[in-house]
Amino acid sequence: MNFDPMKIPWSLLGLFIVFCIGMFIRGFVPKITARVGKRIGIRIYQPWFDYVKNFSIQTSITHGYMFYLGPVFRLTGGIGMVLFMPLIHGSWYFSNFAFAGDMVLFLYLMFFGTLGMALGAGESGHPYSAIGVARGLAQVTVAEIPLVLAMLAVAAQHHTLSISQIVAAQQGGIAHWTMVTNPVATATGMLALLGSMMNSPFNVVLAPQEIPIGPPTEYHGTFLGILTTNRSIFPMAKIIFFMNIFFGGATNWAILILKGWLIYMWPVIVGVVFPRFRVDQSIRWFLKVPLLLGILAVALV
Amino acid sequence: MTHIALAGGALLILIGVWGMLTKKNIIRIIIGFSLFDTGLHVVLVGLGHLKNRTAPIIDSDLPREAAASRVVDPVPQAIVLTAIVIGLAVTAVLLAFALKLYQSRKTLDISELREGNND
Amino acid sequence: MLLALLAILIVVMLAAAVLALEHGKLLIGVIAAGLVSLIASVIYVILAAPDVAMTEAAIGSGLSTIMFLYVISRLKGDTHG
Amino acid sequence: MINPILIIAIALGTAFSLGLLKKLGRELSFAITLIALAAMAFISAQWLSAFLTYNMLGPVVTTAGGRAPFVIVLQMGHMEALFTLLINVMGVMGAFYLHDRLTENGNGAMAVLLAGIMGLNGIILTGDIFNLFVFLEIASIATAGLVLLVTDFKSLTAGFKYMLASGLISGLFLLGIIFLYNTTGTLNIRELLIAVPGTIKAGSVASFLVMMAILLEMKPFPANGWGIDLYSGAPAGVSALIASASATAAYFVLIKLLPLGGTVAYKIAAAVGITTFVASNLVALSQRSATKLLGYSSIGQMGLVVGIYGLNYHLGSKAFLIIFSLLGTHYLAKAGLFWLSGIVQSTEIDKWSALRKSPVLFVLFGIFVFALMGFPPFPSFFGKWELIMGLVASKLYWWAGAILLGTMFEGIYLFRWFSRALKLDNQELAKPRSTIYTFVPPLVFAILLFPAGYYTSTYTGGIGIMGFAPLLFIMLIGFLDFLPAYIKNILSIAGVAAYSWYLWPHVQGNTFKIVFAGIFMGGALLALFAGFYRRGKHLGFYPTTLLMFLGLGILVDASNLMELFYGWELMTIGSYFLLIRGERSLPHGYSYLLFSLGGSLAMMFGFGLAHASAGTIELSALNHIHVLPALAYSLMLVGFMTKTASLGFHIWLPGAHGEAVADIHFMASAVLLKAGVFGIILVLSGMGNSEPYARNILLVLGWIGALTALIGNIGAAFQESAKYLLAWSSIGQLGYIVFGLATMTHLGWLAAYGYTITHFLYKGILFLIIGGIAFRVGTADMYKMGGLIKRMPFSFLAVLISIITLAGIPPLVGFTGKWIFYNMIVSEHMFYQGLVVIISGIVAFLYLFRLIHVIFLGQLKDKNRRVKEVYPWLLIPAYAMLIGVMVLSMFPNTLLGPLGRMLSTAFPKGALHWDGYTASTAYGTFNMPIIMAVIGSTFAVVFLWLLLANRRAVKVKQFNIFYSGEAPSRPELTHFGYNFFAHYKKAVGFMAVPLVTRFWDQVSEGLHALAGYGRAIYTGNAQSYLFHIVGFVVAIYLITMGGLS
Amino acid sequence: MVKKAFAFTLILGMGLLFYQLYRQRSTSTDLNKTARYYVENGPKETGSANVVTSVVVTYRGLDTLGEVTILFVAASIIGFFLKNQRNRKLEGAPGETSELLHTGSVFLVPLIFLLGVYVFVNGHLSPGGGFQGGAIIASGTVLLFLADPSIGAGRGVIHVLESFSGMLYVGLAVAGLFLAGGFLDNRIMPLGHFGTLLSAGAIPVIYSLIGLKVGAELSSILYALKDAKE
Repeated sequence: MNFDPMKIPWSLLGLFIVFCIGMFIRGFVPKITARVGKRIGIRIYQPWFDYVKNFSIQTSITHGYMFYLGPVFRLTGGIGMVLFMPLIHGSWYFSNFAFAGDMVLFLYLMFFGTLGMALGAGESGHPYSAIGVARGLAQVTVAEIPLVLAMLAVAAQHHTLSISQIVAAQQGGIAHWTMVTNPVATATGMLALLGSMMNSPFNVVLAPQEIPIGPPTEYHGTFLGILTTNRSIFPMAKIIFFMNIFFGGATNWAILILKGWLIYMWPVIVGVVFPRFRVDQSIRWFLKVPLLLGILAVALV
Repeated sequence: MTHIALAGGALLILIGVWGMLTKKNIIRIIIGFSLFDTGLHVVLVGLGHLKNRTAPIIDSDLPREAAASRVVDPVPQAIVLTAIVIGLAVTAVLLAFALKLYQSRKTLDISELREGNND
Repeated sequence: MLLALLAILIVVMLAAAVLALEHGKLLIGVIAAGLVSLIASVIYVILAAPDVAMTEAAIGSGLSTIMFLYVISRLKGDTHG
Repeated sequence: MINPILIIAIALGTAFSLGLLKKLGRELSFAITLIALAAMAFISAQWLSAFLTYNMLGPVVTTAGGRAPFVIVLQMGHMEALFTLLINVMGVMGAFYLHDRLTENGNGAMAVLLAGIMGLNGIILTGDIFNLFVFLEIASIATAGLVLLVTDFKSLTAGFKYMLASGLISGLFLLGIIFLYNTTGTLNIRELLIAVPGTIKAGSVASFLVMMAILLEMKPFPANGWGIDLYSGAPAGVSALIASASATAAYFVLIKLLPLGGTVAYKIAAAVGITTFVASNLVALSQRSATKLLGYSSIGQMGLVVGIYGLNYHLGSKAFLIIFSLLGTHYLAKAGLFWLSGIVQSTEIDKWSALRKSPVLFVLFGIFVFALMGFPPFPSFFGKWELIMGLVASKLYWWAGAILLGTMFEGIYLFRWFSRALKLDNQELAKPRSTIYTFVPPLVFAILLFPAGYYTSTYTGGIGIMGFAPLLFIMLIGFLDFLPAYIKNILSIAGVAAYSWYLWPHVQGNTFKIVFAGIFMGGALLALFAGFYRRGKHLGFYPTTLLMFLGLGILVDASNLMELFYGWELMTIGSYFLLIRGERSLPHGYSYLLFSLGGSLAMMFGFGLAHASAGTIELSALNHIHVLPALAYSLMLVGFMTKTASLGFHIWLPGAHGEAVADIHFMASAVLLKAGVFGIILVLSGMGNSEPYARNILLVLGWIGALTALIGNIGAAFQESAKYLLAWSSIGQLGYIVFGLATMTHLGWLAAYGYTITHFLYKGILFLIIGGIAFRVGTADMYKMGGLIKRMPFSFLAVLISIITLAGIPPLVGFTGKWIFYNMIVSEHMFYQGLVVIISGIVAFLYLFRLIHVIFLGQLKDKNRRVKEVYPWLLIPAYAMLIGVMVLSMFPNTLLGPLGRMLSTAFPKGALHWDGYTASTAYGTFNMPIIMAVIGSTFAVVFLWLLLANRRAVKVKQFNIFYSGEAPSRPELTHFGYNFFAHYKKAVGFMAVPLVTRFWDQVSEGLHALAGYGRAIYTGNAQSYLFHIVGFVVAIYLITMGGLS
Repeated sequence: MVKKAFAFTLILGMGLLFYQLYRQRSTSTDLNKTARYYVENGPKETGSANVVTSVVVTYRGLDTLGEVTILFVAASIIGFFLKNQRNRKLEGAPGETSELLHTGSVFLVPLIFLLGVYVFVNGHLSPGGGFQGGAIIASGTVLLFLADPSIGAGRGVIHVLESFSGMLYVGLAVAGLFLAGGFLDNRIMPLGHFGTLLSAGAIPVIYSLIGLKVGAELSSILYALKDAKE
């Protein structure tokens, strides 16, 4: 398949829809957790207000090019992930640029944004942000291991690395989903997902941010706007990825939203139940259960 | 006769070696060496000896024509002549060493005549 | 006859050799070693080697012993053992 | 033709007349002595040249006008001419060196020297066994006399022990001679050799005694304590004479007389010789005294040639070539080393660093040590090669193994000595004193080693003129070392360019060779260009660098195994000198050399098996070896893996590379390591994967590669020094390559090739720039840097792009490699190794991030406020490589296309399918230009938007942020960049435990303990030595003759 | 004790070796071919009645030359290595020597020297020769020492004698190359009448030179050892 200029507008449309869904979920999920905690919580459309506010604030200081590049890298990574992801199965319009890359591209693009964020935080010159970055990197790299194993298992199972083809292979009912045909890989993948979704017990990474310094304070205004944009896109890209790989993908937007939301809730629920790990604890945890599961997954192929 | 000479020479050699291996005093060791040497010479001459024959010197008693059947082997004798002188030279040098060693360490004990450690 | 003489000489020579090594005094040892050479030179005569005998007598028992004696005379009293 | 007997007459006449010349002064006597020795040498030389010119039989010179077997005869033949020439040349040189000692001691000493040399000549020339005995006695008594040129307690004891021992030995010899005469009726050696087999039944004790005596003259283990004490107790010049002239003569006796003992004698000689070689070298390990080391080494070397003579029937026509090359090297190098030991004036090996104060002498030292170890272009290289080839071809594996083991031991102590002399501090030490007399002989011998090497090579074949001609150029550069660096740099670049020009037609049309030639020669040019940043003279840098690149060039150019090995060894020498230049690189350079040596030896054995299997040393011999194939391939792989620093052999790398400066680091990591890859590719191409053993080897190799990648990357994450970080990273990257190759699939090889090239590019950038930064900042410790982005923007950009590439993040070319790996892993179901490789890829991300963050971002250090951008000389080559990275990123098919076509001949299955710019396998696809376009345009849009939105933002000065409480006293503890991944270490640090280092440490300790036991027999007591001699004779007698028969 | 036991074992091993060596020796009652050649042709070719002398001086003359060299080397070594002491020391203190010994030596020493000369000059006719004669001369020197311990003047003579005889010996040997059949050939001079003093070609000359040289060398060794005081 070759490049067709008409892909561009359609991809951008898909990207926008994903962004909207992300914004929605980012409002909706805090609301739910707040209600569970007998609080009222934010309004569902609160993220939109924040968004507009951020972009309308003029930033008056800059620390240099890398300070710019951080958010740019970050957002590019997020957008890139969506742009190379087939969103709706069977739809030419929303298959984006999936033909140009496969699962491997996706796995490595995840690092693009991570790197950018880390660099941007570094440029701010703030030592605590560096600590946060170090922790985050350490944890993400370990969480990646079971994820990779799960991906390998799935790829071997379906004899392809192409996400579109994996989705295609799962069509025809829930019995064909990877979740059913390869439950071990799915379990592994879902455990790995916990590590990258910044929810408890794996969110000590955010601790330096909670002490209100680090990137979110250094970055404000437009910079923060870009970062929040990404916070709506990046997790969604991951969620859709998981959906495509394990849960049969989506044949229309409604299913996408439903499945996406359900997957999103998984780390949230876990986060409500479990206390936070220290980084070395979480590294060890990932090297135990998920890793063994992952090895089991590839062994079963 | 050869047997006895050879046996005697061999025993002398062994006695000499015994001396070289067990004596502590380096002069004794050199004596052992010279006994060893003498034993060798006895063996050499003994080996060249043939029963009932005489020295290989032509004179009135021993005409040239008959010599081949009446004299002992001259070669070992010639060799021993050389060997004796060589032995003397070696002994002399050994003695000079011994003297020098004694003068530098005031002892003749071979086990003490070595460098402090072996490095 | 000659055989017996040879045997006796050899026994004496060996005895002198043992003496040369084992006698407590170094001087006696050296002289005994000279004796060994001297007896050896007699043996050479018996073995029809007059050239060797002369050499052994002059060098082995003569000069060699003198050299030993010269050296021993430089060892201040360390002439035992 | 001059009657050879005049050699003896001249020596004696002169020696006797010296007594009369006393009145004329010692200098004149000395001159006369020298003239006499030179005349003797001339006689030998003209005989030798006659033999080499005309194919004639040497004359038998009778004395006393009598008939041949009944009078003493002298034989002058090829061998005799050569050996007497060696001895007489040594006589001239040795006497010259001993000038001071000889004139001090008077004419008597000169007469002794003359008589000694005469004795050695006589030993060689005489054709009569008793006459040989007489000459032996002359030589040994003269030796004892020469030892006394310096009268101290050491030389006294040494001489005394020697006299006693040689008295005992010659007694046994005489006994053997007379009984041989008794049974055969002749003393003529030729007649004896004819008579012995007929008249003496097997197991003649007489010939046994003769044989024992000549073996004992060679100082066999363990009956050689007297020999070692002699070497270390004698004055240096005399030890040189003993090691070169006496040992050579004694060896000739062995050649002449060993046949008397029949076949059993050869067996005994082989066993005794090789045992001596291994044991002496083992015992020498724990020695700290230079002269003792040389003594052990001499004895070991002679043991080796004795052993070879014992085995010569198995070596065929090459036997004497081997013997001569090894003996000749020993002769030149050992004499040279002993001479140097006299100049250094200290037996302590650590004091030899004083030699560095006289660079020329130090160079000589290096030449001698490397010659001794059998490195090219010295004769022993060819000798050792032919030896191992011959032994292995005759299936004498254990012998070959023992010899290699002994060589390894020898290497350990010689190189330790050399490395320490090269690196240890010499401030306190006095400059070694050398006069014209002590300087000329070692210089002459060192120079002689080179033509000797060339000459030897003409007999072995294999190495063409291009193996030597460039060496002349390198020597020229060496002579010009006093010039400023930039001139030498220009010359060197010209040299490399010329060599590349020569090389191009040889590699043209062969993608495999083009890739490596490109890396090696391109790397050379880039590195040398970067070298312009240096000031001063940069002594010794250019010759060694060029040597390394020449080695690499020859490696690529090699058309046979010998050439390959030749290039490999040249490269090893050159790289060793480069790597040891670093400040604290003494232990690392040393261990590099040891691993290299071990690898070379393993490799040589492997090549031997290949040669035995194919009957040729052409490169095709590597294909389908059928003689012990598993061993052969494993050994070769081990050999090459020492250079790729694969797991188990990696411990030398971090230190060696981490201590090197920018351009050297670049050469060592980006270029040099690829030599190992080159070798592994050759071996694996030959091995294939069809045989069961091959699959096992590949499985192991794959795991080694994968684990190397993991350990390397984890190690990198925990380094504080940027250079060490990069060094560890190289280990990891090479692990990928090895893993890729071990899969033996199209994709695996494609990835490996891709990595080989891209690693060269992006690592090259990193090495140059990080090295340049370290140079500017004055430290390589990352936590001492920070915030350099403003000071060094160009460096930052280059580093950023290269780490993105290295991490495999799309859209740069690194991703291509990762993508191929994934496809291969899935399609080959190599999940477990694959997992390890992938994990290491992720870990790589950690250290890369740390690298860029801690150096460039964060807070600028106060002392770096005025630091300048890295030298343009470093930036320019880096950016040249950066362009390469970008081109390959955008159009990976320009690289992968040709590689794929090349690989398709070997691995037709599973090739990458190209459709325009879309590459696909059975599993996945990627289209780099589209990825690049999508990501690039997104990036651009977001970036421009941000710039636009913040066009009025004010720049904040770097110091305008509060200083985050970094305590100045021990800043590294509080600096965020210190121990960056501490938590990671807590969790997975067990993988960074230096188990391998511990393993090798224990090996070394064990060896030293063993050496200690071995050394215990050398008590220094003359009587024990006599015991050893008698015990040796009796033991071998009982073993071989079995008592009564 | 362990050492002695060990040494004894080794000696036993050597004894075994010797025993086997003896058993393997030739028991022929005839001369072997080399000896036969010397005995049959020696007198004819060299003109020497003493076959041992013909072997020592001519057939195996190179051995003898070597042997003289060894002695020379030994003398040189002992000379230069014990010399330092002698130089430091004043010439030996005049010892107490009895008048009898002194007078006796004056009378005896020339006689002893004469005996030595006789022995080596007649080496080709009767037992004895250069070595024996030389040794006798050396013992004369010893007597000289005994008589006058402080004697030093003779040393120069000894060295000159040693050098000259050595050079002449080598010269005669080389002359054989040009004038006769080879190195050390005694036929550079006429063989003369068998059994007389002036016969056997150069043998008496060579033996005399050997005698002188050996005598000189032995004397100088003794001299050096005697004087090697502290």
